[in-house]
Amino acid sequence: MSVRFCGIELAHPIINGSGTFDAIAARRAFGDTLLDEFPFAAFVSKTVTVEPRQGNPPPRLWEVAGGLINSIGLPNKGLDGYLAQDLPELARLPVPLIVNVMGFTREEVARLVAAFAEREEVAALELNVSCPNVETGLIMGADPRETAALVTRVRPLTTKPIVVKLTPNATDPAAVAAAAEASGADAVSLINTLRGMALHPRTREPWLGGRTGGVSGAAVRSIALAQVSAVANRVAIPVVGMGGVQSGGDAADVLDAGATLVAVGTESFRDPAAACRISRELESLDRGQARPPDETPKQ
Amino acid sequence: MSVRFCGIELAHPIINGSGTFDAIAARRAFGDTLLDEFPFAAFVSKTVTVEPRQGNPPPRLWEVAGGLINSIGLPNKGLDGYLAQDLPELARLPVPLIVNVMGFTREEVARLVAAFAEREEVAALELNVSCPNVETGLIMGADPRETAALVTRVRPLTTKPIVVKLTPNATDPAAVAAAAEASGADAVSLINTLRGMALHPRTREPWLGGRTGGVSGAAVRSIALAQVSAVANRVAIPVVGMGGVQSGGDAADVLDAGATLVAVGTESFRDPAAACRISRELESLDRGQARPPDETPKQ
Amino acid sequence: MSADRRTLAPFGRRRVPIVDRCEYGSYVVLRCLDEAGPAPRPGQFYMLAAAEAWGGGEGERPFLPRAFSVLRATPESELHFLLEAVGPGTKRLGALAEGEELWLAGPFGVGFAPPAEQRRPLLVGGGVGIAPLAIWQDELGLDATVLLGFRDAAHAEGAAVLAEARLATDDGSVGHRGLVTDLLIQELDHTDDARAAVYACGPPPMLEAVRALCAERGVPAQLALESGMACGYGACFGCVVPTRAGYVRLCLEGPVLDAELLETALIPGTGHG
Amino acid sequence: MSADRRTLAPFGRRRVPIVDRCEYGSYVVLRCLDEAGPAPRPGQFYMLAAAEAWGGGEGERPFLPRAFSVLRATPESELHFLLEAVGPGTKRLGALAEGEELWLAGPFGVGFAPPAEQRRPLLVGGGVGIAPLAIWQDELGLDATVLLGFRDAAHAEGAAVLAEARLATDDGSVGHRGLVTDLLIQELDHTDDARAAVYACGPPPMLEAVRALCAERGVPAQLALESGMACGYGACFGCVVPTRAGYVRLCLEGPVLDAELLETALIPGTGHG
Ligand SMILES: Cc1cc2nc3c(=O)[nH]c(=O)nc-3n(C[C@H](O)[C@H](O)[C@H](O)COP(=O)(O)OP(=O)(O)OC[C@H]3O[C@@H](n4cnc5c(N)ncnc54)[C@H](O)[C@@H]3O)c2cc1C
Ligand SMILES: Cc1cc2nc3c(=O)[nH]c(=O)nc-3n(C[C@H](O)[C@H](O)[C@H](O)COP(=O)(O)OP(=O)(O)OC[C@H]3O[C@@H](n4cnc5c(N)ncnc54)[C@H](O)[C@@H]3O)c2cc1C
Ligand SMILES: Cc1cc2nc3c(=O)[nH]c(=O)nc-3n(C[C@H](O)[C@H](O)[C@H](O)COP(=O)(O)O)c2cc1C
Ligand SMILES: Cc1cc2nc3c(=O)[nH]c(=O)nc-3n(C[C@H](O)[C@H](O)[C@H](O)COP(=O)(O)O)c2cc1C
Ligand code: FES
Ligand code: FES
Repeated sequence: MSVRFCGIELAHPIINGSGTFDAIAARRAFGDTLLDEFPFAAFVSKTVTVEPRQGNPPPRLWEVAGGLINSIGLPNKGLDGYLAQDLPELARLPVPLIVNVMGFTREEVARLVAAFAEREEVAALELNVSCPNVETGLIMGADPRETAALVTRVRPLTTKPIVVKLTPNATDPAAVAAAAEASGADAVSLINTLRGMALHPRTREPWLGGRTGGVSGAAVRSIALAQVSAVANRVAIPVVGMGGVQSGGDAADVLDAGATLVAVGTESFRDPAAACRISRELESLDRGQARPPDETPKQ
Repeated sequence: MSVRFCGIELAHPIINGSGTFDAIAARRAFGDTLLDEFPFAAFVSKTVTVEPRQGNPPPRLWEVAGGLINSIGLPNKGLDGYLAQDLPELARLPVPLIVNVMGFTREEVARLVAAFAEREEVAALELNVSCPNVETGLIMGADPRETAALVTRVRPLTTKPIVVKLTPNATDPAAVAAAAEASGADAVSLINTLRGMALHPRTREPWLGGRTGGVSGAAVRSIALAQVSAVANRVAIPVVGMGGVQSGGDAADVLDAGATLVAVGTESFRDPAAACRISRELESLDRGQARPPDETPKQ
Repeated sequence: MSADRRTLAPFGRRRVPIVDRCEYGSYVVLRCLDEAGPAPRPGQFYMLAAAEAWGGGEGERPFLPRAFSVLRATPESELHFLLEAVGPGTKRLGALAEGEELWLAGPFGVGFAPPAEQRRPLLVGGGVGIAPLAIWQDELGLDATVLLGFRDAAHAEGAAVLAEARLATDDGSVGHRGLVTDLLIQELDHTDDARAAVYACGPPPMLEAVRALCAERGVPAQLALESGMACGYGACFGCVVPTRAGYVRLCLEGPVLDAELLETALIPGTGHG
Repeated sequence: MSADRRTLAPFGRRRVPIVDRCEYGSYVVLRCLDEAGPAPRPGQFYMLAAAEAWGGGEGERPFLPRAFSVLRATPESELHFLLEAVGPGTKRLGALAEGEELWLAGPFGVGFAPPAEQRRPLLVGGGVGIAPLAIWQDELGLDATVLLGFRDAAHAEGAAVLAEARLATDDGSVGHRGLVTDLLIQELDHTDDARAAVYACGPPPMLEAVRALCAERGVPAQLALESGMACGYGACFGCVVPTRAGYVRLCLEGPVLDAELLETALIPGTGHG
């Protein structure tokens, strides 16, 4: 099941979704056996911003049918804190590290990319473009031109693979993916969470401290699959597919829709070792053979 | 619970989502008791197009976590067939009739609107703008300019209320709603289904005859609520909110998010009389009192 | 015998108790008490869901109710259903115990039409598709010849829900080794084609074989088909099957269709899982 | 007595059988056999889900596992949990019968710290919040004074899971009529503040009253808090509570927090439903 992704050799195609597994915290809860049985073939760290962020006020979670809404608000130690405290710890994980970054202007993103450009602990960078560019007011990852301008700006700063993480809250994610590809991105990943909302059962005000949040989990699985398929049909660069993956069968769907890697997010909340199970199930599916003999394999 | 919507007096705020209840078929299955206990305060008919359509090849359904994907493909008898066969039957329903129409060009939509412009059986028109304009290639309802041009074209053709049914597969549904309002729409309705996909468990090709389809049901509830809220905060015209409503509590959420009416779709498949139950539950919630005394009601 | 093929359903769904559950080899028979409902016609079906814990199974499903032919209806307002666990919905329903409850809507669709005079009914069933033949046999009486096919002995135990059936199994463990259509050919060979009327329900390849066979011989046949259904009462347009007259909603115009209406009984999305 | 406040959890979740279920008034105690797991520390918690039919309830929930303080751990690897049905998750768990199974992950979080020498432990619990006090009493022994508050007599039956508790009920049906904090004030009035250490778990308004009271008197207090949790092991950042040191993940730094760390124990999104 080993797979090559942007020149990086991975033991299997299952990684984590950014922000859905904190390897440092998990080691505090589970101890070092976590490292022996590390569930992901590469580790994607939670979004890092230039400045430290405390994140959104609680409540941050709301359970929905087959999923949840989160308004975590990207808490993180900021670039300096990440470099000083998190990076050394994450570098000790037994798998390649992908650092996910977000900026509120192109220059902020450039600063983040530059900071990791030469770090040998870092295998690749993922750009979280689900937020508005405060200069243009446009969601960076919802508009092909914004995305192109961003990738064009940061591409020259590093030779490391750049993965653009697309937002699903867009009219045409495939057009955004194509713009990222044309501007030099090495891969795209999707989907991030879908905008959702819940009201407080009593006060009738928004329940979440952040008012709205992002929906993930089984509920978004078929929406994610449609977007992964549309994107994979449009671009030649590899795709990291995610959204509601809970089983090896779900992962196989994402791969057959055209993805090279599959990320597991919310399911790790339900089962901390979900990714181990999912890659085991995927392997046992023996996907080549499952095809009827009269059918030529999809590319 | 009676409510006024675009000048139409309705007994309660629960109507059906277009294409999720066929009153003519239901009368064949349930007989005339259907009319005595008619569940909706207004009836929205399935999308009518200029030409007859047989719809997409089966399979047309795929069940997902908390919902389903459909690729029905808008089967209908076409404008002439609708006028001759369906309209007289639907006119006999005990509630106002809203006719939902869709065209593949602005002129087609204009033709449909003109055809109903003077029909006294028709209380209002709903424009389904979830499809691409074949002339521009843009999804009519995903782009504010397209929507504005369409509403501007058809507005002069009728004095009946025009409801624009927005697509959720758009970067900024509230901007589209604002464009519709500015061009003379009397109301907007949302959400239509979210694009989704499933693979055939064995062949790994798309399961649905239409390859992709639209996701509805509980799975989309919180996504719908976020969009209804965003739209209602942006426009002054009334909003018909829908998406995954299964209970009076869900309907109350949609109303508290700013909608004037609530439409029930997929839940009617699980329970043919769901809308009766939902309006009963809504009534018993006694929503005014539920608010804590120290809180001023939301507008 | 009533010639009416459709009993109207009460509007809405109703919550009914399971009064008995028993197993016949690979199958489960659920009996429930439907006091508020009318007597269904043979071939009609109901939409069923467990009243509690419907969902949260494999892939967070089931969500929609599931369609089931009525196996038998008693004068005491009992409705019986025959189930085989093939996925999350049938697994959950099959696990229901006496005293638990169902959501039930129906009866829906049109049932079998009585044979024309002089025609002898031949009932041909495969697997769980034997269900509607039981209630049809109850009405037709024992003149009707019953031919049933199963995969193996565990499935063939289901034959106990009908009387005096001739059996075929794929593995020869019970009755004829081979297909139930072999038995049908034998029967038809011994009958004047002008005196036979075939009623069939079973997996799509079996129905297609029956359809082709009857078309060739000019024997009228009625086929009880399946297709994926969301609502059961014409609301969703999801259950269409292609016919010579275009797509028809199986829940409204079927599930029993005249074989002549079909070019093929192989309906996309059914029985190919 | 072990001074370690955190037992590490085996990585992943495990499927464990329910070996007993019984009711104490409004509460259910589930006992399960966790042979693969270590002994938890008092105050730690587990994430639980029913192994079958988790979901499909009210609003198609539950989806995520639910957090429960361990009520008691036996040398035979039994874990006990005390539940009150307040929503779809607790309803489903409370309906599990002996022989059915749970998905269980944990133990998670940090438990209670032993009292400083010379300090007498006062355990103060409200409602279902009495759960972690039972295992803490098991360890501290009967020197610990236990004060419990309940809504009414049906809830007060839960007090049977601890030994020798003084009770208060809102309606006066059992014990003192009023709040458990009334009892705490009495106790503290009879104790030198320098010799008391308070351990509390219960609804947010009760915890806030305990916090304010202890702050005023300079009595050290540890509060076992609740907040909405998705994962229980620090993965989601969803369970944060505001403290003087900023937001902390309650599943990682708690659920037991030193009262001093808090400006208030009224955590948004908990206990206000
Ligand atoms: C009129 C009628 C009468 C019937 N009578 C009977 C009867 O008497 N007894 C009986 O046992 N059955 C009967 N059926 C069939 C029964 O309704 C189905 O077996 C049942 O719906 C299966 O549900 P499930 O959840 O167990 O399986 P599902 O998982 O829904 O699987 C059923 C098939 O659907 C496909 N599938 C797989 N995953 C999905 C998905 N995510 N969404 C949608 N489809 C999927 C596969 O091809 C699979 O084989 C009848 C059907 C009809 C239409
Ligand atoms: C560390 C810890 C230990 C605990 N120990 C125990 C224990 O020992 N015993 C015990 O009984 N409980 C305990 N709890 C509380 C228990 O976890 C909750 O009561 C449980 O999660 C409720 O789940 P539910 O599905 O029954 O209710 P939910 O419906 O999830 O309701 C719980 C609250 O969440 C809110 N809510 C309503 N709808 C939603 C929604 N859609 N999504 C999210 N929130 C919603 C409401 O405010 C409601 O009151 C503990 C919690 C924590 C964090
Ligand atoms: C609690 C939570 C926190 C998340 N944080 C981040 C984040 O910091 N950066 C990011 O790019 N995506 C973040 N995501 C999105 C996930 O990486 C993933 O794209 C999404 O959850 C869909 O996958 P899933 O359905 O498997 O969870 C977060 C998702 C969740 C549920
Ligand atoms: C089977 C099906 C058919 C539909 N057909 C139409 C249609 O013809 N025209 C339309 O505007 N919306 C159509 N819709 C969308 C619904 O009206 C509604 O917007 C959507 O289903 C969300 O509501 P729900 O979650 O309550 O179903 C259809 C939805 C379903 C599930
Ligand atoms: S099942 Fe919905 S129309 Fe037939
Ligand atoms: S519950 Fe997920 S971080 Fe605490």
